[in-house]
Amino acid sequence: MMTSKTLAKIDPAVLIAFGCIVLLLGIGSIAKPGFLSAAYLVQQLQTASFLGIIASGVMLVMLMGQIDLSIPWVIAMGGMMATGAEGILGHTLGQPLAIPFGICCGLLAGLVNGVGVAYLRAPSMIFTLGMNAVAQGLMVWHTGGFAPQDAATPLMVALASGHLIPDVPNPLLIWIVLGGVIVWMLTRSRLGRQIYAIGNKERAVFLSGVDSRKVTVLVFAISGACAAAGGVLLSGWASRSYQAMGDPYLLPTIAAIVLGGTNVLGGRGSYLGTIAGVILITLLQSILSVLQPQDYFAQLGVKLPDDVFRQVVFGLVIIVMMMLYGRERVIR
Amino acid sequence: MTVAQDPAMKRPKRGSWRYWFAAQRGVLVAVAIFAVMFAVYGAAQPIGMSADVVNTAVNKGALLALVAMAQTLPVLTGGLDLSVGMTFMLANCLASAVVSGSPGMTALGIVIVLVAGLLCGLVNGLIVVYGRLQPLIATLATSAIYFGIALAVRPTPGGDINGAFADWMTRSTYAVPSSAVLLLAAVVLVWLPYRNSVLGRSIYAVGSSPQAAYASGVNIARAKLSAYTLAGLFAALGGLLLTCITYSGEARAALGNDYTLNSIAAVVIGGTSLFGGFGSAIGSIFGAFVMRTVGDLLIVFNINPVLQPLFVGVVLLFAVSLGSLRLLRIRNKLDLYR
Amino acid sequence: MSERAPGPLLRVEGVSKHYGGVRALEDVQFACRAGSIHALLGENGAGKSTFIKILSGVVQPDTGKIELGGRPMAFATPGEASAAGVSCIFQELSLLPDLSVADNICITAPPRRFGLIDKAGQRRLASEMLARIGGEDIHPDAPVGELPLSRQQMVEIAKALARNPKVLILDEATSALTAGDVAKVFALLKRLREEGMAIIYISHRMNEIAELADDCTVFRNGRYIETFRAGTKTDNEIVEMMIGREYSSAFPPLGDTMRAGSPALSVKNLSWAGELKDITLSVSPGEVVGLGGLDGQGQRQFLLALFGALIGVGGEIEIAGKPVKIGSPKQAKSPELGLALIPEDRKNEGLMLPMTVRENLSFAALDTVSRFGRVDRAKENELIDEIVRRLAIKADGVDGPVAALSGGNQQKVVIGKWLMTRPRIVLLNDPTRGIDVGTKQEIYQLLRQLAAEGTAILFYSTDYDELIGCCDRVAVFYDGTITRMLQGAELTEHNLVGAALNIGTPATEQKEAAL
Amino acid sequence: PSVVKGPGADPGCFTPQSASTKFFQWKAHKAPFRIALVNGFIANDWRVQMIRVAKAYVAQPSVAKEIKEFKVVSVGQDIAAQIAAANNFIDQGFDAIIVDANSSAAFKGVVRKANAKGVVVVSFDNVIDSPDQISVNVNQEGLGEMAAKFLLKEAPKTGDLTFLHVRGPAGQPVDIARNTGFHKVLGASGRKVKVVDVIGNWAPGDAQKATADAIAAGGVFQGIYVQGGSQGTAQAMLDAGKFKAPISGETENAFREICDKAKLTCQSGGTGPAQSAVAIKTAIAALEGKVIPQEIALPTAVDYSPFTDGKTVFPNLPGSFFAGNNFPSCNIGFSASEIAAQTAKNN
Ligand SMILES: Nc1ncnc2c1ncn2[C@@H]1O[C@H](COP(=O)(O)OP(=O)(O)OP(=O)(O)O)[C@@H](O)[C@H]1O
Ligand SMILES: Nc1ncnc2c1ncn2[C@@H]1O[C@H](COP(=O)(O)OP(=O)(O)OP(=O)(O)O)[C@@H](O)[C@H]1O
Ligand SMILES: [Mg+2]
Ligand SMILES: [Mg+2]
Repeated sequence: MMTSKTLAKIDPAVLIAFGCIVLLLGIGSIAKPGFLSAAYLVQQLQTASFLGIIASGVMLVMLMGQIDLSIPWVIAMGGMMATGAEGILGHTLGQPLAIPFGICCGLLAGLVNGVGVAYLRAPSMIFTLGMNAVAQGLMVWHTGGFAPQDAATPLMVALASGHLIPDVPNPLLIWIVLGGVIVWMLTRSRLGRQIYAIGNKERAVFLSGVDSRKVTVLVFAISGACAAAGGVLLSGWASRSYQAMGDPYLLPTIAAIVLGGTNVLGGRGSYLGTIAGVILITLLQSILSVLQPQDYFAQLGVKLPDDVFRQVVFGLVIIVMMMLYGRERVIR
Repeated sequence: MTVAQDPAMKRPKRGSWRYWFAAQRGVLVAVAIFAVMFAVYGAAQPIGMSADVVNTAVNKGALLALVAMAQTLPVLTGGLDLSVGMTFMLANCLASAVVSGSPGMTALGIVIVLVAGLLCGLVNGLIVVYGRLQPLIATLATSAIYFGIALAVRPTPGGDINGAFADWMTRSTYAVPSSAVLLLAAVVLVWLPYRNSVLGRSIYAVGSSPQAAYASGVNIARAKLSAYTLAGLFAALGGLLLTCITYSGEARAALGNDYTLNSIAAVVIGGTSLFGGFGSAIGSIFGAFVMRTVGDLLIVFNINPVLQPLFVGVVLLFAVSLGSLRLLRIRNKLDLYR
Repeated sequence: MSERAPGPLLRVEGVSKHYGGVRALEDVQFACRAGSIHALLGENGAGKSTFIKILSGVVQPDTGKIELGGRPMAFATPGEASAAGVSCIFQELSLLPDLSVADNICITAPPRRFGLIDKAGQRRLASEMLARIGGEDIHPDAPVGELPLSRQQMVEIAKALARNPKVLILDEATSALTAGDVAKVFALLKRLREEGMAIIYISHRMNEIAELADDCTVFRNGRYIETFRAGTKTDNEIVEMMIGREYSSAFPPLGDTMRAGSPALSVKNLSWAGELKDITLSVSPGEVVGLGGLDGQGQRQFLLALFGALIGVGGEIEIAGKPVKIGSPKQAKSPELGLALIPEDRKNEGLMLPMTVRENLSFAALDTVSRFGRVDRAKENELIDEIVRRLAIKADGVDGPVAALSGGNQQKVVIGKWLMTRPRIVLLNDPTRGIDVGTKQEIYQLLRQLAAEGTAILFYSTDYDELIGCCDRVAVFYDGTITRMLQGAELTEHNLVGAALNIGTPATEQKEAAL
Repeated sequence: PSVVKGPGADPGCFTPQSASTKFFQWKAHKAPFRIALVNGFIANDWRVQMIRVAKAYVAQPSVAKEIKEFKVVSVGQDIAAQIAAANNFIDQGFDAIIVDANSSAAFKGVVRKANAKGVVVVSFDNVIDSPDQISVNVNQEGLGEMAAKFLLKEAPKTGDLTFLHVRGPAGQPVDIARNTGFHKVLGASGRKVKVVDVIGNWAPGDAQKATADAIAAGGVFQGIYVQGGSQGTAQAMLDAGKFKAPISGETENAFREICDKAKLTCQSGGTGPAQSAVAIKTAIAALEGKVIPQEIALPTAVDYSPFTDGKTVFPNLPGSFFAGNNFPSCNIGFSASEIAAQTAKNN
């Protein structure tokens, strides 16, 4: 049972998840020597932090038993608005306010999601899907209509690929800080209790005189802001923002959170698990891309597109890992 | 003891319309939205509602409709199937390889495709039921696998299908599109019998309350297995129709995911509850047509290309929010927190 | 009383069941004859539900054997059990809210045509079953989820009967029923007994046992204590056998009612959506006012209206003399108003079952135990300890899931959660449903205590005895309004039933009674 | 259309793909024409720019007078929707349909229907593989060969080589064609070259991630061929800071800027989104009854670092801007600023 005691006694599922990480690294290092190099691990942690920051918000949403499918284009929105801020706010404001502006746009999108889910009582799974389409529409309009500037500001670049502490990429620092805040929020704060409670029985929450709808809106807003922040960092990393930059993040985000032991129906899950899930997914994707699996099969005379093996192995590994620790109780 | 001798027995009640409407409200709303949209489309269409226009629209809509029907079943059990899109695509790739040649071979090919679909669904079901994984992650994983297989079957777009069969599936006779007939058949021959069988009802039971269903002696495993397997079949039907429309097969991840996500939207617009236990595949069909008609509106209202995605998004959000009108009737706030 | 059946129809021996560390049942034996009603008695957590869950195949015993009609049985699933003729009415209802009444009643073996469900036949069968148990008012096409709890329980009974069982088990099946329904059900049970059915009956209501049972078996802490013929022991003896300690009369003495000063809560012409019709009522501090009447006459809606859960409530509400508008539970629990509502359905409205006892207890009072959104653990702990002590909540530590508590203790948690907000007006919605005598008594005492401390209490119950036992006044509801106010000497079962059925009370005295 | 003898009209612009390419002639429709551009997915920078150019081109006076109605519709990823849209335009009696296909194989039916009604079908970018319509081809295989030649030229002359190939979405004909061309040349070179494939999906982010991983995992490459999202790959190589290999990439403005800034040896080749203009020009020519080759080979614009400001790289324009919008032979030339400016007011 994942509740406020999460950190006190770590759930075995999370431990197994971390075990899987070690296992993956082991396999990787056997297959390819360069694998356990510090360079590679740091590299993985850096890319993991982008996913981690995005997943942080979505995880809160899933704890409430909701889901946020709007992240792909909210990510893009965050990035493109931050880089385009100059064009929109003018040079004097645009330069310094680029990052806050980008994040605020995401926050706004999240806010609309929240209102739709909490006050219009629309199912989050589809309302956020609609929001995703709207965000996409806005971004296409933005690029198509205004030939916007898409270069990241120096600050964004620094945040995304600089090193405040030697050898520790800044995104990782940001993720650590954000993670710390969220862990505190989930375990020590009133909001955290209310999030878990809503995920368990919103009806009881309402009758306990807690305005669950405000909490819902707030959490969706946080999710939007996290996604946008991820977008800002991503465009800082590529030193550019671009259309569809968020598309590769939807499914990995959900997979990471669920692999981390968060219950899709809400009410149960720990941030520690999400961290594990994020690292798992990142490693898995990277290993599958680096380890050229097709070569092995080619030796066996099976000549097929590389992606065949990447996809199949990806799917199988997820199933196996979930079998190890992600099983639900039998109904009795 | 037989009930017949019971003194307290009175003559049985008739089914009352009130409850029928309550049960069908989701479907009816979807039908209404669709009717309005399609009327607008027809009116704005320069050449009016010619048989060709209708046929084109139905062919397009039928694909998503079938995938949405597939999505409906797992959703009714309180689950979700993120692999319907990829199953749909796998069937498409497979069909482009095996559904050709003599009528006999073609028929055999069709059977192969449908069986493949059933298998995909069955695998999902087995993982969910006996692997006891949350459907969302289980099907997320299998969708990756099915895409991989589809890619293996069809590394590059192409392939072919029995032309006569394909034409016959996509033509419209006496202004009745064959694809519409296919949908009707899927409903009358598969959905309705299933829904009115003990097995079909048991998926509603499971979705409504797993514990209660178990305590009532409902076979939960069989219910879920049947739901996911049948979903595979519907998705494969869709893939088959797609092959008839495109005369080819293609494995493109974006396409599969597009269909998966849209199918969920269609199911919801069709009035099925994502918590399970309430809804119908028929609603999903209209939900799908609503989704697709939005695209048609783009064409008839000459909308600025860079504004088109925004238009689609806004209409979708609007359609979703329509459901909130029911809030106006609510007097007891507890009804909000089911 | 029919002595036809020679040997026992159902015999159980040496059955044990453990849940992890928890011992649910330890080497219990049991036997019941065809054509008899066998009462199973015990505290909350005594093992009754577990026992019948074993009989009906929901859980499998660790050890022990079950014989039905002399043949050994082992039920892997409820399906098998009901096929073998054992069907059960579960305490936690086993109904499917989204399905129609008819679907529920015929869930496993509906009448068929061409292999498909025969809707008409099913509807007919359902109506017959409902008619037999006196639930004609229930429409077979209605979704079960929309029925009030009492109707649902009737459906549950019909559902069990539809399987023509040899052995019928009722686990607290009447806990939510109204006096009227109970009478009908009892008549039916007696008829079934005559027809030779073996009936196992679990209830916490002594009077029901006395009326129905031929034999009684008592469990305590998962152990078999004793089986005896009904009527050979007094209630107190039985209760002591159950709780294993000295036991005195059920209801604590009433406090000195009707304190001076302005009423804590007064309602004028309150009405809502045609279901509540100008209700006028006032409660003084320290007074316990019961809400009586048949089930579903608007009592629940009345409490919800006071708690701000209903939209479009008309009329005036005054709290401590000040007129107020109560827009939401959040507002209702605010210190200015100081209301608390103990809801009827603890599993869905009272608790977050998977969360810990701690989190549930402090949830309503989080604002008071947290500063700047941070939960003050120290403060929280001391408040929780106080409550746990005061309510004697039995749980190993407050950091286990509340789901692991017995229903009785779960109920205490719900009450404790609201006491932590230090309410001045407490609204209770049938709080003792499915609670054993021991726990009930503790709750009565608590109510009197609160009253003594000056809390105003509105107390809705489906159990007339407890209305009579611990209320100063009882407002009887009929068709959404208060038709009579009973107090003092006129507060008798006879009057309650009379008023509930709204017979023989001239309109004049209603009004002044209400004021 | 009737198959006729070559040579076709304006061979400078409408260059036959090969000697064996057949020629088409439609009976002239009467101007002005109704033309529809049926696009699939729009939400990426290349497509957005492609559509801008199309509108810009149609807005040019000389072209405008030829055209009564020009409709653009983007239907998203769904292939059936694109087919439906095309059919719809045919039913509405448009004279020509221009398609950037979601799926190259899927339009057999559409083409058949169009030809039955004498409607001209022109496909470009992701072309329709059907011999009964006009394909405006970028020589994708040629691009792959070009990349291989460049990398071989720039790589060390001796010893074994390892190249990194950042590929496009799996199963896309363009990706496969380029890959074939790439390996054809490498195979013929006689050098021992190991090629590491990673998937970059033609998107900067994916390309960057894939490249970063490949390098971080100990990969050392003497040359990199990135099909799209080139700036991402270049960025990743610079961030890693292990080596500076020559890169052959697409024509993204950002890529060229990075190459100059970091003094990389770069080849930047491809065919800009302006090919939509060529497609329109082709359609018009066909509608006028001119003789047109069935497969038209577009010239591929290639530039090498260092790039020249304002001509081959445009610091004041978005990095997502695709250079190489000039087809002099078709006297189609869009100065980058034209495109930006034009669309700003147009949309
Ligand atoms: N799901 C469970 N998990 C663990 N232990 C359980 C579970 N259900 C019951 N128990 C154990 O079995 C004991 C008896 O439970 P049971 O429900 O039979 O009590 P009961 O006699 O039905 O009480 P009540 O009169 O309130 O219904 C409990 O004290 C508990 O320790
Ligand atoms: N999930 C669980 N884990 C551990 N123990 C449990 C669990 N569920 C129930 N119990 C045990 O079951 C006992 C109560 O069983 P049950 O849930 O039937 O309630 P109950 O005793 O029947 O009370 P009531 O009649 O009020 O529902 C409790 O003492 C509790 O220890
Ligand atoms: Mg019990
Ligand atoms: Mg119980």
